[in-house]
Amino acid sequence: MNVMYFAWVRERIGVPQEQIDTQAATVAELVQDLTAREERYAAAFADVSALRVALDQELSEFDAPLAGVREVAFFPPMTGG
Amino acid sequence: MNVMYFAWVRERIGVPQEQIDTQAATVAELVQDLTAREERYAAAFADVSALRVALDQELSEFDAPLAGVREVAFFPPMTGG
Amino acid sequence: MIIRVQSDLFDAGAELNAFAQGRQDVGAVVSFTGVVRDTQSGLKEMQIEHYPGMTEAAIAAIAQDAVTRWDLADALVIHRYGALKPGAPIMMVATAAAHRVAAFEAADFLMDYLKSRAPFWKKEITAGNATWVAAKDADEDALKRW
Amino acid sequence: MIIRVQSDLFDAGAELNAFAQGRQDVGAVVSFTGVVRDTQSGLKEMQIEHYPGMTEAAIAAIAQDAVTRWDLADALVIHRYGALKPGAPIMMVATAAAHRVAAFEAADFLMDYLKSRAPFWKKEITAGNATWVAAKDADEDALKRW
Repeated sequence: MNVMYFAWVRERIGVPQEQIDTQAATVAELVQDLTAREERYAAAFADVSALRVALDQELSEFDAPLAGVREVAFFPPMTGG
Repeated sequence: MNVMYFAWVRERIGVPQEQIDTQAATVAELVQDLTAREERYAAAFADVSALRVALDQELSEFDAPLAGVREVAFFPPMTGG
Repeated sequence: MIIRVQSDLFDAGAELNAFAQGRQDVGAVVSFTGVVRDTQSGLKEMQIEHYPGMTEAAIAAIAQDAVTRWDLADALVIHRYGALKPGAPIMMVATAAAHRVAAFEAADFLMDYLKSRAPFWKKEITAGNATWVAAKDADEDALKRW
Repeated sequence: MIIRVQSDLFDAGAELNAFAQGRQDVGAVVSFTGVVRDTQSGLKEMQIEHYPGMTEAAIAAIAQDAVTRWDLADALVIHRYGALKPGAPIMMVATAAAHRVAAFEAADFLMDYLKSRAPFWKKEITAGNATWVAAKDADEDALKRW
């Protein structure tokens, strides 16, 4: 699964995207999985209420299932315009 | 006193402006005075609720006094923009 | 503030650029352009009459009110009079402010007031008719928002 | 609908004219231009990051929503990314409709949604600092209006 990071999430994790092999069934489980791996993930995901997630480029929720999803993106609330 | 007419008020009265000699103390009295003079004024002022008045280029009311006023203008509600 | 009442055509894009140029204190610029709309009745032209002298004073008062109320960096109003063809620009408004809410609200306010408080009158000329455009209750009611 | 996501500078006035040109069914054109505002902290540049692919799709969905909801004749959204200097245009929105209320509301709606739902992130670079701009509660709350 391709996992992408933007803005300060990208800066804390240190890469803009990476391939992740995971058994996670939901976004929340993927966050737990990553957080358990390394401190930089734990730092990025310390407060998921400050984060947003997109599944295959559509805004989604942290309890959404990952079945069939090819691309997950994590980022802070958007500040366009 | 210079009296001006705009839009369909001007068309009914037939002139864009004229000098009027009047004893009228208020706008309403001026309207009565003009209405009594000729049918074209009566036609223009038949329904004053459909009209607006400006005194010296400021929107005003029909019960406003005319003392010191040099220019009175009658017109329908404005349709700018 | 820039206020112009003219019969000449204006270039909305060029006016917008000149208005917005070189302002580093501004984050938001809103413009409104009013265009002669071809109606189903086959409009040939729109004639706009105004009250010279009062027009400029009324627009200046409205614009100054907007600048003060929304703390605008600047405001622009251009309004044409005379005979205009369908598709031609009638008027434009522009507002510049630090933030978007002020720029939007002030432009909306300016339009509402110009519509009902600036001394312009529109007449629509079709093949068979010449009709003064009637003021709409909705336009008068819109003023109560502010 | 015209939707462009680009690093290149754009000319807001030229875009507005091209957008408004030759429409006789339209009486009202509203534009919004967002500009990099120089803050008191001495902004050196604004860096805008985005999510290629999702950005275009999200903007297209928002714009289509606006066109449908306000029966717009057309809508335009241009948004830049990359490093922008104070005074530079960041983005613009334009709406064209028969009447002014629809054009204003739709542009206001587009801005509110682009602000909080299009995947852009801003970072402000000053002499001593680099700070990600935080989303404002007021911006999220603004969406409840629609």
